[in-house]
Amino acid sequence: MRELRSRLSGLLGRSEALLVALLLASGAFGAALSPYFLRVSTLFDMTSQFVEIGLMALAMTLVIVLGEIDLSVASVLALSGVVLGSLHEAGIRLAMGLPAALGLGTFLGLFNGWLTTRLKLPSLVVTLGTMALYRGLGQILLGDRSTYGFPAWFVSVDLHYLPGTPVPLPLVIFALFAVVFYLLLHRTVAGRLVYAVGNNAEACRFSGIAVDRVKILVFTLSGFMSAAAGIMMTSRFGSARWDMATGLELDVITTVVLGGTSIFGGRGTVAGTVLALFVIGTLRYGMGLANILPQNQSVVIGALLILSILAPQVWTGRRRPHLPRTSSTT
Amino acid sequence: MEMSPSVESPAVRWVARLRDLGLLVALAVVVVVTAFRSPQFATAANFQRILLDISLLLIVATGETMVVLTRNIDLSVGSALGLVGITVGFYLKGHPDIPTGLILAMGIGLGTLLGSVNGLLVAWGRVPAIIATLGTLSMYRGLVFVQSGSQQVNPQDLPARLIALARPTALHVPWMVILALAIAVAALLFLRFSRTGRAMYATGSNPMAAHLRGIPTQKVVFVTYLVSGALAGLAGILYAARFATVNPASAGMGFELQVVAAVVIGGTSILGGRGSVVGTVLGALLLGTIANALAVTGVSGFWQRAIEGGIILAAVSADAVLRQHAPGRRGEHA
Amino acid sequence: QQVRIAFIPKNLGNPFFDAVYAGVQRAAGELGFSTVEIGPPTADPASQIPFIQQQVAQNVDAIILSANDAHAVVPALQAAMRRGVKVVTVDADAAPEGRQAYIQPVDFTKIGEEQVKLLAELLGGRGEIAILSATTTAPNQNFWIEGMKVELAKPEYSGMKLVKIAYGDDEPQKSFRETEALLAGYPNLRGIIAPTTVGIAAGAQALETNRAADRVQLTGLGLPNQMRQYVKNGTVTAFQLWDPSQMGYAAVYLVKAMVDGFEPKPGLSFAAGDLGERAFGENNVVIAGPLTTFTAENIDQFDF
Amino acid sequence: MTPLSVEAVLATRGLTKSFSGPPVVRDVDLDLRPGEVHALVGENGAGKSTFLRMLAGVHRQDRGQILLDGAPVEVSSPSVAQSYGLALISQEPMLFPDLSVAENIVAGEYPVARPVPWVRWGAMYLEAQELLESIGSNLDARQRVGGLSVAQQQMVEIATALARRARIVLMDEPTASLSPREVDRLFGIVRTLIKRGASVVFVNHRLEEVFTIANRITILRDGAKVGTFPTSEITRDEVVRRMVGRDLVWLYDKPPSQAGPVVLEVEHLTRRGVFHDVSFHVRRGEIVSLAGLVGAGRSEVARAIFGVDPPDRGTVRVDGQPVRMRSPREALQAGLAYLPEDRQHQGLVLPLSVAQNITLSILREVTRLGWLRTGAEEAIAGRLVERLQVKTDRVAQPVEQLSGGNQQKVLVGKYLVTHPKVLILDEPTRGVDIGAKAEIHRLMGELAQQGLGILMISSELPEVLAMADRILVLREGRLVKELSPDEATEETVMRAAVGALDGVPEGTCGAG
Ligand SMILES: Nc1ncnc2c1ncn2[C@@H]1O[C@H](COP(=O)(O)OP(=O)(O)OP(=O)(O)O)[C@@H](O)[C@H]1O
Ligand SMILES: Nc1ncnc2c1ncn2[C@@H]1O[C@H](COP(=O)(O)OP(=O)(O)OP(=O)(O)O)[C@@H](O)[C@H]1O
Ligand SMILES: [Mg+2]
Ligand SMILES: [Mg+2]
Repeated sequence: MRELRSRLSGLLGRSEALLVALLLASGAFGAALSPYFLRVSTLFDMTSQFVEIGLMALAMTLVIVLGEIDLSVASVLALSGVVLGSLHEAGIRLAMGLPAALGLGTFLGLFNGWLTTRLKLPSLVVTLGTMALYRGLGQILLGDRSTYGFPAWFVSVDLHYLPGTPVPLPLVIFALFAVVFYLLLHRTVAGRLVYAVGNNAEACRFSGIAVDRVKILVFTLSGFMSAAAGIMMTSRFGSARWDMATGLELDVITTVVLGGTSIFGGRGTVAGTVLALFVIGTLRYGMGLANILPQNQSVVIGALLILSILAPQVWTGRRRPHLPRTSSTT
Repeated sequence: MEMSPSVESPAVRWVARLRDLGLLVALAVVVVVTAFRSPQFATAANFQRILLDISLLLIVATGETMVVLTRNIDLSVGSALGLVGITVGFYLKGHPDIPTGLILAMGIGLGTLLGSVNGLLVAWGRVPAIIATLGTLSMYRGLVFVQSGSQQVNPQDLPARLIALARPTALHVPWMVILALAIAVAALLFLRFSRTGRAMYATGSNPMAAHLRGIPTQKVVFVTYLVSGALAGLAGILYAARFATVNPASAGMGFELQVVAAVVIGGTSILGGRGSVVGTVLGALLLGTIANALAVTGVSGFWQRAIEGGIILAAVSADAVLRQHAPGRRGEHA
Repeated sequence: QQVRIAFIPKNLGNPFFDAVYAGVQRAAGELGFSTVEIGPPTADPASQIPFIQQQVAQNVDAIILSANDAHAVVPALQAAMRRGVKVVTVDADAAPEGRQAYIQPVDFTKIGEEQVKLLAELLGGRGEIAILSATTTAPNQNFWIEGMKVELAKPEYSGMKLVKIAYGDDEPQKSFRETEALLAGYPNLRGIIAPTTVGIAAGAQALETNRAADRVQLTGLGLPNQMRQYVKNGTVTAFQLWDPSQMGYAAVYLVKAMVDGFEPKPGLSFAAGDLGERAFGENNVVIAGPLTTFTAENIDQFDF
Repeated sequence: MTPLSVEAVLATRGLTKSFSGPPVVRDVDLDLRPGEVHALVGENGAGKSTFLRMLAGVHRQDRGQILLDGAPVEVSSPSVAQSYGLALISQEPMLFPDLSVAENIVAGEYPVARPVPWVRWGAMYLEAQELLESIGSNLDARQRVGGLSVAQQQMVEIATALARRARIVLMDEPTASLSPREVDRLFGIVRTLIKRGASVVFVNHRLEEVFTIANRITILRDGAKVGTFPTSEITRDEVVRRMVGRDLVWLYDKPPSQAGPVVLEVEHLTRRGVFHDVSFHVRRGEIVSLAGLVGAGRSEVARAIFGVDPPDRGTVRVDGQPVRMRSPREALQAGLAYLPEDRQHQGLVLPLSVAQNITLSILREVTRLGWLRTGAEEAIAGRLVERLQVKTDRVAQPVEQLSGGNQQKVLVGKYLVTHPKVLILDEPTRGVDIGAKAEIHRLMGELAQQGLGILMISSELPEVLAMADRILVLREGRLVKELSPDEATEETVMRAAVGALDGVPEGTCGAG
């Protein structure tokens, strides 16, 4: 895997090192912008605002390395939250509701994978449809209401800390998942299959790999992570509605591609995604503290996204034309 | 929808070229079912409304089709639409007497400029299209707010002649619709019969091979972004004409997803090289008809989104199934 | 040290909240406070939370907020109050445990009634009517719609029939399309109430485009600046609103009182600058002012 | 440096290129005379393709000069090369899968109308069809290229180069997957080209072909030129010795095999429009060869057996057990392995490393509880790389950086490690050099002796004759002949492949 990563950096002209540098730079930028930035407790607290994106981005990294995309993540998040809330309203204990919500998200992911592989349709099209469908189901279920009134232990997970530290619980959960995904993608046979299928699904089929099964599993995983994010967000808000996390799928994808994952599949790392998540989070937090409007923040994030690719090229002065890899002829 | 014909007889080939059959079937089902449920649906006035609704989508999706054919994507179209709409809208506040033609030209010009940024980044900057246009998506939207100071353009700021573009003409068809159809037909002919159009297919089908054949792939990609930007700019003006309001937070917000949806539902491959404007027209028509049908039949607002998603899935599934069983096509090789 | 107030509207770029903020600034100018207006570009439920947290991290003294969702903001607001930040909601309330006081623009229980009365006048008391609302989730909208339904049930409105409630999501484009769908779907439609500033403006434009103004009466809650043209060219005869700046103005004076140690409680009252005394009702709700009806005669007296 | 000879149309002086390590083409001087067929030979990875790619503007040289008609030129891009009248037929077909054969042939130079330059589709199809016929292919010009066999794609590539009317044609192993009839046609075309005044550089590992067509031979070894020799003044053995740098036993003499019980039985296999009622069997320890012309349906039969494209009718049994032919996975589990002919798309995952490619089908063996054991993986790969003499820096090198022949060796290695009962090899030595080819043949012999049944598809008749215990000839999707080694000669096989009557039928391509 070390090879792959060095190749990745060679090909895209950037690496995790660049992202680390960016992270430091955005930290310095934030500190320069606002005197309130370098306060340890708030610095840790801010992570809770993007941990849900991070959870989904971890799974999305696998999805995109596989050469697919999942636009329905934010809708799965919302529907899981809504179902959790509805079950709770119906008097079902959270001890049952939580696994049910997770199970539902997992199933929704499975459905995405099943449709994609069965119909041999691009996942972009399939998840464009389920994106509307899943969110619509949440809307049918809950209508215009929001559900709230969860037990106190469940609400505000972001205000619980690792004992004796300023580290909020969501960050801990994310870190655990990040490690799991790192091992999964870079150390296990499952990860190898994801890379192989993402690079050449046809050759994998000839090698006796159950390509469709790999795809379905990864979509299922994405559904699971979205549901986990949905539970976390519901806890954070103490309530759930059908329209929570609207448009978040774009943030998730932005994070993954800034992290160096190729949208054409076959390349990408978990470390890149994690770093990119913190780069964007730090920047947004710093600018937010300086009362820079979110739309102006967007200009900065957009420029960063482009510069992160452009700058290293100018730096190394490479002149070879960038050509996406050739497609399969069969 | 592939332009390259296959081995079979002309008749079979013709049917195969109507690969959009599945979409047509889906469209027909939506129309018939809705017509039965609501007497107001199948009226001339309502069809005119559908056409007006999709013409914005169609114009932008036509440009997007070209971009996608070259194995790229333009996610900035919604923001570009908003930016052009706001910029020209604010300009018109102070200059109410500008001829409509000039206003359209301004929109196209500004849009082309925005498109050229994408084109430069992708073609010569070698920034992957999704990253470049995700970036400009954010940047252009940010500029919309900066440009407008978060204020919106109100109906009284816009010349009546501009707004008249979205009104029925003597022929009962608004200019906007005529314009959209003309653009689609022009793009269709361009893609089928011009060398640059064919180069777009070649570039998307195998960029490396196109480069080795001496096809100026960078120029080709650049041109597609120019076209996409120009059409998004034009749509920005027409948006102002249709809604008489340009709000920085909502003009074109999320529009890129609808546009990409129309293109891919229309059968253009996101891996490039395969697809056509005919498919895109059908895709846009399907999306527009679904939205209209849901509104007209008085389906509860709570159900609309789920039904819309369900219909899209059903339509593309029907399409995929029909395609897999189409004559002369081997599913395994698709 | 100067008192710092953050105003968080539902979304930026909304002329209504610009008017509220104008009131905030006027009061802050009188009191020597500093203010900032910051918020999300679109009015979705969770989007205000980061702004609340960022303002708390900056140690502001008070947050004035119009809530996109009554419940989602509660944990963040409670955390803010625990850190000593004063929290006052305006226009759209958060759940009572999430704020110390709420300034209601007018008596909301009256809005449904007043709107139905106005439309009945315009229609001569008969015909099919529809409502064009914002999002399906907006609490104010739903409260007012409830009020309208109750009012319509009264015998004097037996000639009027509510045929449809449409949702334009406070997006001009969607509202426009929904209005057109109403026109198409209900040929006998005589009146539309759009109790949302975005909805009524888009609705007016749709009436004008479809040349339906002589058939259908549109009214609702709108901003004079946005509606002026339609009132003048006869597309819209009359609509209503309160003066949004009064809410902002009163809120800042309430913050001042609270910073000085005042604890809002039902029955108590505070001095709201040149608005005079304002009293707290149940749940610490304060009503800022009356509802105004705008017509071609008076509209030029207003600029917001 | 060699002094410049006046009559050279194309010359290189000191041409050098390196990628990341040491140069892979080093100080190469070469003169191409007008009207000459100049063969370029060398072991896999010697630098032949890299050399041609520099001439064609695909790579830029690090050092050295390219001269056209004696004048130095900068070939900075493929389009510049084209404007100089250079055309490259590349080793791996570079085509547009979504476009028709005709568009592939003319792409970039469409016939257009005047004064408005719109593409004249009718004229384009007509032109392309004529061109195809002139090279003896009856591919339909309107057919989509995606889905063509490698050999058919190679024919399209050749037609493309012809359509350019190039002055200098660079052919990188154009015959690697062609059968004798197509090779003959190609040589006919080359001679026509020469008559028209063009010159040809010709890369090939099949020395008999080199000696048939070339005027002169340039030998490369490890990127450096060993020498240029007129074909008449050098022998094959001499060429091989100079290529390898030492004496080499480059012919594998297969011992007669001991056939055991039947391991693979194929009955009435039919796929409409492609092949019909194909029945045969393979015994343990036996090497059976499937011969035929390009497009006869050999690969199709193999793919059907392996479950890639399920057949319409027929059964396949391994050790008497029926195989459900629905996916390659099931076929593998039943003990079948299939080495596909299209290594770039079906065989290898190019961006992955040599080791990762080799273990792709046997991941189970290098995993413990889902954990990858990279050490075990590299050990397996290391052994194969050594055995097959894959020229690679390290087993962790991405396969896409290997030369074509070395990629093929990795592919062979990948299938040798799967321990199947029946191994189907589709053009196993395509593009492989003589030494490695002998090694692959030796391996095949060993596997057969261990009791494997081997079904080999090859377009190279000498290979078929040397290796096969039985030869099955396929023509237009039907098994027309079975030959024992005693009966088989190049002539009997070819006669069966083209049709018993000598009026060679013109419809042997594109079974569909
Ligand atoms: N892109 C690349 N990156 C790194 N090394 C490369 C690259 N392309 C080729 N090489 C190396 O250059 C050497 C020469 O390769 P080349 O393809 O020219 O060989 P060849 O003579 O054509 O061999 P073959 O007969 O197998 O086709 C090989 O060792 C190969 O590994
Ligand atoms: N109906 C069809 N539609 C599209 N392509 C087809 C069809 N039938 C056959 N082909 C293609 O034509 C090719 C000819 O068959 P095949 O490859 O089996 O011949 P072969 O004898 O192995 O010759 P080759 O040397 O070309 O591999 C196949 O690769 C297949 O992809
Ligand atoms: Mg080579
Ligand atoms: Mg073959």
